Amino acid sequence: MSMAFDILLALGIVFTAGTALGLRDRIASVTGFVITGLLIALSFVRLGAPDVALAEAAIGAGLTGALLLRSALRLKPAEGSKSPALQRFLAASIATGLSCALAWAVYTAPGTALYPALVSEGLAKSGVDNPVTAVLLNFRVWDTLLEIVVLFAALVLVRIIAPAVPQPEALGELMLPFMRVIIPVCVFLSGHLLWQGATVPGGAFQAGAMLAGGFLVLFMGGLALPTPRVMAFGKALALAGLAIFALAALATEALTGTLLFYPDGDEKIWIIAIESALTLSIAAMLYLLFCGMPRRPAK
Amino acid sequence: MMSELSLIVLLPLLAAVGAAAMPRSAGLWGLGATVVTAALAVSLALGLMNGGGRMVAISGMAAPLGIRFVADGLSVLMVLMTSSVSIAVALQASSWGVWPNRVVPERAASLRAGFWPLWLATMAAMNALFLSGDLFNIYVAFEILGLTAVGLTALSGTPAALRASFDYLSAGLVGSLLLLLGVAMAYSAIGRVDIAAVPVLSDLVSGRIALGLIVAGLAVKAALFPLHFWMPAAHSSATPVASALLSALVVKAAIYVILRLSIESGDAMGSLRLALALMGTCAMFWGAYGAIRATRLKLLVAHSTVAQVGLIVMAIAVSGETAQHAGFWQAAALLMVSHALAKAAMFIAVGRIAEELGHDRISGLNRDELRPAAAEFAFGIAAVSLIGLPPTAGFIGKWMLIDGLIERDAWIWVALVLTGTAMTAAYLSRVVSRFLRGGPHISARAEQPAWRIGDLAALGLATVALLLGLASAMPLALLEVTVL
Amino acid sequence: MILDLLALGTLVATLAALPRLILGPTAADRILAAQLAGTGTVATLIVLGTGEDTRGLFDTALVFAALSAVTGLAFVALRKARS
Amino acid sequence: MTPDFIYIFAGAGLVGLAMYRLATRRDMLLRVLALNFLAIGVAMILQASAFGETLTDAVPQAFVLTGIVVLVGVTAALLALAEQIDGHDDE
Amino acid sequence: MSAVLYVIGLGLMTCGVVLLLIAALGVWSLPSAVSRLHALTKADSAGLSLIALGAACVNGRLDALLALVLCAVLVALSGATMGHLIARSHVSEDEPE
Repeated sequence: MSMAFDILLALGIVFTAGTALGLRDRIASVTGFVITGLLIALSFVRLGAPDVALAEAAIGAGLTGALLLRSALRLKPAEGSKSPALQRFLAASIATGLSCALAWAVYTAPGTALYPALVSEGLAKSGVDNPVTAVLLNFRVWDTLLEIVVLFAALVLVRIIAPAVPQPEALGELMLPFMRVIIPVCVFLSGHLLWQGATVPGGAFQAGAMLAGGFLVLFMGGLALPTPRVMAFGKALALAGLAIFALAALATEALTGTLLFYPDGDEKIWIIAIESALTLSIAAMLYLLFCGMPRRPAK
Repeated sequence: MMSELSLIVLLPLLAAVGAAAMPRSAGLWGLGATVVTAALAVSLALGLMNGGGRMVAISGMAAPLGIRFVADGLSVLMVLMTSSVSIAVALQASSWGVWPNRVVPERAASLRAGFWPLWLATMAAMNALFLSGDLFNIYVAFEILGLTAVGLTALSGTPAALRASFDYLSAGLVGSLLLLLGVAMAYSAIGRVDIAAVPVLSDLVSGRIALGLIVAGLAVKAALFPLHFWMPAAHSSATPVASALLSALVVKAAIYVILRLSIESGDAMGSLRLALALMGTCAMFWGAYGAIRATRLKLLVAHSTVAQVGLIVMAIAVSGETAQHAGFWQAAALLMVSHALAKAAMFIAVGRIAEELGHDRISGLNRDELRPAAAEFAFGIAAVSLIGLPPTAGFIGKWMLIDGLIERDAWIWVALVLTGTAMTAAYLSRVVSRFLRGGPHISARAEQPAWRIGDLAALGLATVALLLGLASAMPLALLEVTVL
Repeated sequence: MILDLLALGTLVATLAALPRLILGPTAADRILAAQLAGTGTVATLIVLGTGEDTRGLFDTALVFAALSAVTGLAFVALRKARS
Repeated sequence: MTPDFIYIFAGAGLVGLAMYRLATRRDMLLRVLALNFLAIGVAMILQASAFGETLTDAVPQAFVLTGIVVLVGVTAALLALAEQIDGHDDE
Repeated sequence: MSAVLYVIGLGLMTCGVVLLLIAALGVWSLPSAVSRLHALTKADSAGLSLIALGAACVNGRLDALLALVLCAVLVALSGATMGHLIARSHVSEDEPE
């Protein structure tokens, strides 16, 4: 029975993705993308990865969806030009071949599980109980540091390109009660995810995305518009998180002699401190990526 | 205490944050970090020469679960290459103003505010990538690099640059996603993704597919023919400083990883090597053809990068059994360094020439009012190094390559390399011959253009490329250093 | 067993948004389809989570529910930008 | 048959679809969408090969999480570029 | 006691799923956008509330109850708000594409 669920979900994902990429209407494509994102998040749950499902729902479907919608509303309608039949045929055959080869290769791969034993071995000394958080914030925290740099680079790039700042229109009096509920819930959930990330699914990325979602709702409701003060504050938060992370890395090396090796016994404090800084920083970065960073902020 | 390994990554990174936070003093942050990082790189190299290669487990977690810094001769040579180019580029970029309280034109101020954070982040990402001993970590570093490199392209702000940036970023994303797909395949094949797993991968069918995908992704990033379509537009529409960095350094990151994989996998990737060698050869000719036909100087130099990337990749691909033919990959490494120096010199020189002339049309280089000056001279030396004439580093690299090929009786490849060299000489002489032409068409009132800091940067780089040939024993000795 | 069936039912309800997405005809219909899919996903998560011992999936459902409005809000708030 | 098997196919299908659209469409927004689907397909393959009956490997989960965060940054940059290019076309 | 709760819970969840399916059917087949909107927002929220309530009965844990109630409230609230906003924007839009 649950097999039927998985098959239906997998078919739904591929079909929705095909629809999203095939429709001419931009809003329809983006909406299709959002729905696919939700289904994908479900599939991650089925694959036993609730941490990833959380992130995909919050970032993949939620924030990327909002970003895409912003651009879909702003860009000129798509031109109806079609590629020549031969090109389409070639592309289709190559793509099909690639898909089949991939599926075959992964399916027949021997699949030796090397990491789980290592992870559970290191978990006791990692300072947290959630293995994903342990990997992200302890065993392979160097990846995470570089990942924040990716967001930083995206931010600098968006600042250089300086796209127009979106101007939300007034949404009427019904928005206020809605925001009164949703904003506290977002903030509460963000803190909850951050705190519980040490033991069960959750962590800095999900918490940051949640907080950014709250910011976006505020923004759509006409509050938290990118005024100079908000921008300066957001920029300071965004940069501070990365700076704190990098300085913490150097501090660990000064203390223990090894880069990002937390002092013995204090792992949890270091991880929570870094995660808290990251949550705020990620939220600010995502907000700024959505609003753009005008050289001259909006009035 | 903190080691050079972490500092050469984290210092530029922190400086990038500082430069982004304080745009007015971005130049100070940038110059300071560049100089200090270069000093750290030199001290790292000296330490390596004396004490051998180093391996550091980050977070104290051993591979394969943890990530390692691997500092051997090759990676440190790449770090040195980055530092030396970045010093010259930093010199040139300091013309946008360094001191925070000095008034500069608005355009210079905005270029400065954009350039330094991007460049410092690029430097951090490149150093992280060169030192990394983990494939997934390399993927993340590539994503930083992809974004910052696009930022450097978009810096000039023209519509053409923006369009090129979009193509660059989407092509780069496809490249890194192919890389990620390869990493995913590697994981599903053998359950680990550190570089030490590469020999294991090359023994399995699914592992070879993984390596093929990784190399395909890298080929997009390195602008290897026929996946170079995004590159000439991106490199020629950027500001000169950015072009120098993109052409000289950023493509090298991908080539470095190809070289690293080739060394690690030993003799196992037969068909992949052949494909790379063929792509490299085609790139050599296609790039040269593009350069011969180019009407603008910047486009010529950009197409020349396509050709040179082809040559280097070919040198990597033909290396075969590494144990017996260490000369091949050392030749490839040397060619990478010499190309980096020469190409950076060339782009900066072209920037200076275009600045004096107001355009960069090749047909318009026979100018009446200006005498050839330092920039032209630097371009000439760089051209000599690219062609591979003695005594430049380019010559030593090509010599080692051809020597090894002759030893293996691989005459076809020798012929191809020599033809490629002849074509390089042909398209570069289109430019150099115009510089050399003195005589009556230069009017009596012609003036020597004033010295700018860019001339110094270009000349410095070109001179280093020249001297590196004389002192090529040093990089070769460094390349011998391995991690025990 | 019943839970499996129920999960299948909620998944069908989620996927039922697709015809509306394809047919449209207006943008409002499409946003509506996304809204339906969002609710369906939350429902599916709750049903899946009922069968498990932990509360984890209910938290996931909560995150979905809180963020399901962001895209729709972006649509209504930024609609004017289309010229 | 276990769920991972089904999702491997779904992931491979997503990769193929995205590649096809990247090769046949010029529209910038659609290209961004296709790139996102490509990334999701890769993530799904990675995640599916991490699946275990008793316990899902945590390391690929961390990889996918990293990939998702990286992707939103790149997407934001691509969209900003697309909007700016579109704006220039008007003038 | 818990067996009774379990059965009640399953019953509630089944009702909820049926309601959701009806909502889906309505979105599929109703003729105009406004009628679809009304069908969706009401049946949707009601269905989800029932499912959440049922799940709380089956699961029987207090902290789960909190999350589930919050979930139902959020969906109902955002459903109502979005329904209102979309309807408003649809009326002012007047451009069936």
